[in-house]
Amino acid sequence: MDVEKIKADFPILKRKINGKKLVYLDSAATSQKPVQVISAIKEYYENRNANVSRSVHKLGEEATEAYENARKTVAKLINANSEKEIIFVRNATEGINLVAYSYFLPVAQAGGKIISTVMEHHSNIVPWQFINSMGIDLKFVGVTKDFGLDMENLNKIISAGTKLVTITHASNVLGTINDINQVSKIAHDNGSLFMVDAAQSVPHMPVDVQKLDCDFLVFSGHKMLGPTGIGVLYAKEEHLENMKPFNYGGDMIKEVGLEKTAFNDVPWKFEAGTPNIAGAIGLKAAVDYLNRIGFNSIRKHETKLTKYSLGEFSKLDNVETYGPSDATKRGCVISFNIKNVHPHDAASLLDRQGIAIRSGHACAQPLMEWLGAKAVARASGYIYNDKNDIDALVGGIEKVKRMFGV
Amino acid sequence: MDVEKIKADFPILKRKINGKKLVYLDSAATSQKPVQVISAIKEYYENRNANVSRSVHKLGEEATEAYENARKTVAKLINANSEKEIIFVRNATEGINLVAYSYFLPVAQAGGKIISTVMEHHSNIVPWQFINSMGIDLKFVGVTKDFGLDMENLNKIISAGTKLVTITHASNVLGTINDINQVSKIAHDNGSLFMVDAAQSVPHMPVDVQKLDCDFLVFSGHKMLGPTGIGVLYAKEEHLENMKPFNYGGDMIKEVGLEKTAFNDVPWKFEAGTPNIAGAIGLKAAVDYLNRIGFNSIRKHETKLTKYSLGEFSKLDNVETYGPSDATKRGCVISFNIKNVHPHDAASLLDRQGIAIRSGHACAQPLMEWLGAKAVARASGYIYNDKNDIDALVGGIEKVKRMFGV
Amino acid sequence: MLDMYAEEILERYKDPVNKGVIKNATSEVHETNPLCGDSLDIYLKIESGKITDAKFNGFGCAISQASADILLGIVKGKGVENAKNTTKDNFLKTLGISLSPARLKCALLSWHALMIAIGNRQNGH
Amino acid sequence: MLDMYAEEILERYKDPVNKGVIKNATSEVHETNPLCGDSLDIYLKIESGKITDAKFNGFGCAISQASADILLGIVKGKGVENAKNTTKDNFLKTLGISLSPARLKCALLSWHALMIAIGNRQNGH
Ligand SMILES: Cc1ncc(COP(=O)(O)O)c(C=O)c1O
Ligand SMILES: Cc1ncc(COP(=O)(O)O)c(C=O)c1O
Repeated sequence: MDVEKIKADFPILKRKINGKKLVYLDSAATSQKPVQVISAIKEYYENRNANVSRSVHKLGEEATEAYENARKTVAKLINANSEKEIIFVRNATEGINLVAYSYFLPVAQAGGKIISTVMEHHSNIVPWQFINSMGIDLKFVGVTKDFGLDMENLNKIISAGTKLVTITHASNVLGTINDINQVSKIAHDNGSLFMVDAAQSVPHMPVDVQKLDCDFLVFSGHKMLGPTGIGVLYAKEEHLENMKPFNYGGDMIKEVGLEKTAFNDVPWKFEAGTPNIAGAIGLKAAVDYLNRIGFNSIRKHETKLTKYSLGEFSKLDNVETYGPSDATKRGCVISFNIKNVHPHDAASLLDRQGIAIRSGHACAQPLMEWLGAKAVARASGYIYNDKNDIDALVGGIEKVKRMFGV
Repeated sequence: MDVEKIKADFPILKRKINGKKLVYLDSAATSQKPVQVISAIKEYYENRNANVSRSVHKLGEEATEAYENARKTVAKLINANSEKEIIFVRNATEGINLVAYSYFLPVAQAGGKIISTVMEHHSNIVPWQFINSMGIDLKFVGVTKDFGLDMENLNKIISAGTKLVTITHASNVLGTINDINQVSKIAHDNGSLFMVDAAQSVPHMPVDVQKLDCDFLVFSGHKMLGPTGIGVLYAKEEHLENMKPFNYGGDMIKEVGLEKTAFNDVPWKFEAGTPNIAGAIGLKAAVDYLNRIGFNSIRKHETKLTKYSLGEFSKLDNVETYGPSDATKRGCVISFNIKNVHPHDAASLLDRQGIAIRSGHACAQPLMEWLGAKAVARASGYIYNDKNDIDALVGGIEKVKRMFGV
Repeated sequence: MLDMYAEEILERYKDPVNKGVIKNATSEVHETNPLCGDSLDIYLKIESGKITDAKFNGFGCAISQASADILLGIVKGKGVENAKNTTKDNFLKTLGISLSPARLKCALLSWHALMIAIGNRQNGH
Repeated sequence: MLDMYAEEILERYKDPVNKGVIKNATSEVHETNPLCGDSLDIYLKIESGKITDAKFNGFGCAISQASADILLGIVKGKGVENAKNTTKDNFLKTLGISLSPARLKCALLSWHALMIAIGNRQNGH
């Protein structure tokens, strides 16, 4: 993997921030976009833009083909059984809500249990609190001292009435990569469905829904070089067939009468109204780009970068990091705190040196509470980051420490 | 308004379709995009791309500012009281569903009545059938012989228990521009809320939510030069304050605990997860472009074009058109049928001449039934269309007629 | 490959030979095309395992009407088991029209209905 | 305009003079910043319409802590009605730090809390 060559594909990395060259270490929030993705969107609007599904004219046919090709590319990426199992949504969050509304809301009054974890992003907590308010129990699996899921706890909480176990594949705060297969087995052994929040895994490693043996899986295009406004819900076809629609309107119907309406086949049954066509096409270009590098290479590169980062961080006094110490068990997400320095101040001061990191609760307040941290600073790497970026970050942190006299 | 100059801004109009120069007359389905919009998206990804709302680094601040500026531009466009009244959604369809889920689903079991019309796009019918299945009555106002809403019928149907009257501002099949103020008055006089589907009006004429006196209004970016994947729900602030959230997750919260969550202020309460940032920025560029031309000029141009089209169509034997005959009372949408020629055949044969029109039920099957037409062919114009395009269409129709011996 | 609007297709559309209703049909199937709301009825009379009569009725474009007319011409007189061998690919080859993906649905509407009518449902979708 | 991290601000952050808890406070307000989950408590002792003591406590960045410290220094000893005149703009002018929109929220957290504490709620948000 030639990071120099990759960097050259990302126009934004040439930008200067506060007079310094941009060092972008906030890819867990959103990734940057290569020229190949930006051009694919541009090319679509310049040459093929039309509404999909309903036209017989050439532009319409080309747009429809491009949109459905994107679906095929995504299906292949995660090894779905068929492209019918791919629903285009706005983002991972909407994917989770779709499952909540279409599968669980109609059965919520019958009771049962949904199990999430303390490690989740708010997107995999708050929708379930809503379903919980409609009658299903909601329980959270705890986190172990070494930043993994507490499997004993899961085994204790789970019961015959459990309808769903939903966990993040990779934590956006700790980096922890959870043992999906183990959780999947426990869920299915107890007759529960199993859902994976793959927002932080699909961009960074090979993900195979059949190997993971999950019923539902979601991720966002914008975190994997794709445009904003496009995400993916994968669901086993049998579930999609049985689920109620989510949004209602054009395109998701077969026949509409004033009294009675027949819904369209999956996946279109779940895509009401004009979809984000350019978004899907941009996502396809992103997946093509990542495929050309190869997800095994990406994972290897990031593991190396994580290992290097953890080593460099461990040399810093008064800087605490959160997450597993073994780089092979985690993603390239380093959350940390400098003693007596608020993460916002750290982030602001690093920004002055051109280094972009996240600060705050990282959309994971329950995990923050568990960590005993009100907030964290978070640096996250991707294919366009290298050791130089980590060196810049570490140098920047040292400067912050000097300013605050830490 | 200099249509030649405008045409030059749209790269796709230089394209050849089947060897002929593209004549795009399907803007009611989706509009084409000027270079100014395409560039705004490109510029964002190349220079300012970051996640919004949660970052203190420069890119994040710039992205947030650009996203919120787009909201301000949209608020100004429709004369909302404040930008808090603007929710970014995927498309008009999602806007209607948001109101259905967040306002009406929680009160559906209490009964009452929702009134839609026979003239609606499926997007303003099917969501209400869903709410209807939860306990609220659903009634449809009919259409008069001169293709207007049957006000007598509305007055008969409406009653004290009516919770919502929801109608299209401009019909995507007939072109009819409904008398919104009259409907608004009837709705409010009966204690009902009032919603406008403005998908076919906001792109084409000045729309002022305060003058229309509506409680909710929706439209889509892609029909007004903007990107796919972005739409707008306008709602009076007091309604937004009282409504339940729609999608749950990141960004729409203030504080998340495992047991209890405090939701964010409006409008963010309704925007869960990473929004379509580039979509909003592209929409702003589109609105800026349209504002530069001026909505009064646009309306004038389209009225002239409609008048010309109706005149030309009236000269064609065995071609029936649907919609008001007075161009000042309708949009530039001409639905028609050639005797003994199926609209698909007409559209396919026109496509061979480079002319893109829609054919089928136009997502308005109940209206088709009322018209006694199984399907229609539909040509729709916008700022980049002129008399030459209409002449090409009419010439094309004559050719189709010859082929079919009509 | 024939053009979609070849003389042959247009003639079939204007003057179909198998259009109509069979009053005492043994098998009747209604199919719709969600793209356009077009619908088609297929009527078969099956006697001792043989398709002795076949008609279609309904509203549709030249492609769907002409291909229905051609399809029924092919299977009329055939044994039901034999008719089941009219696979999608075979039929399209016989039709010999060059079709875009959207119009493919039009051309196959009658074929779907026929497969259902002769009990070949898994092939029918 | 001062830099966000001017010596003066950092000193205030490291050595605040108005940080702490007032046990017998007459007014107590808790405010949070949704951006970061930071929170701040404001304690006031109001006697005969005068703010005789004012303290803040909580977790926050240098900007929010220093500005809280400065703000309470301004209003301590003032009459409540007089304190109400400390408008947002006045306060920001006094602070004199150049702030980005995101960090503006940090700087104003204590001001929002104070306005609520002295019953100037409509100004507080
Ligand atoms: C009147 C009307 N309402 C709603 C819609 C739905 O718009 P969208 O598909 O962008 O949600 C359309 C466009 O197809 C329309 O013409
Ligand atoms: C683990 C995880 N899940 C879900 C999300 C939500 O993604 P989005 O905001 O794109 O819906 C994120 C990203 O913020 C995440 O890191």
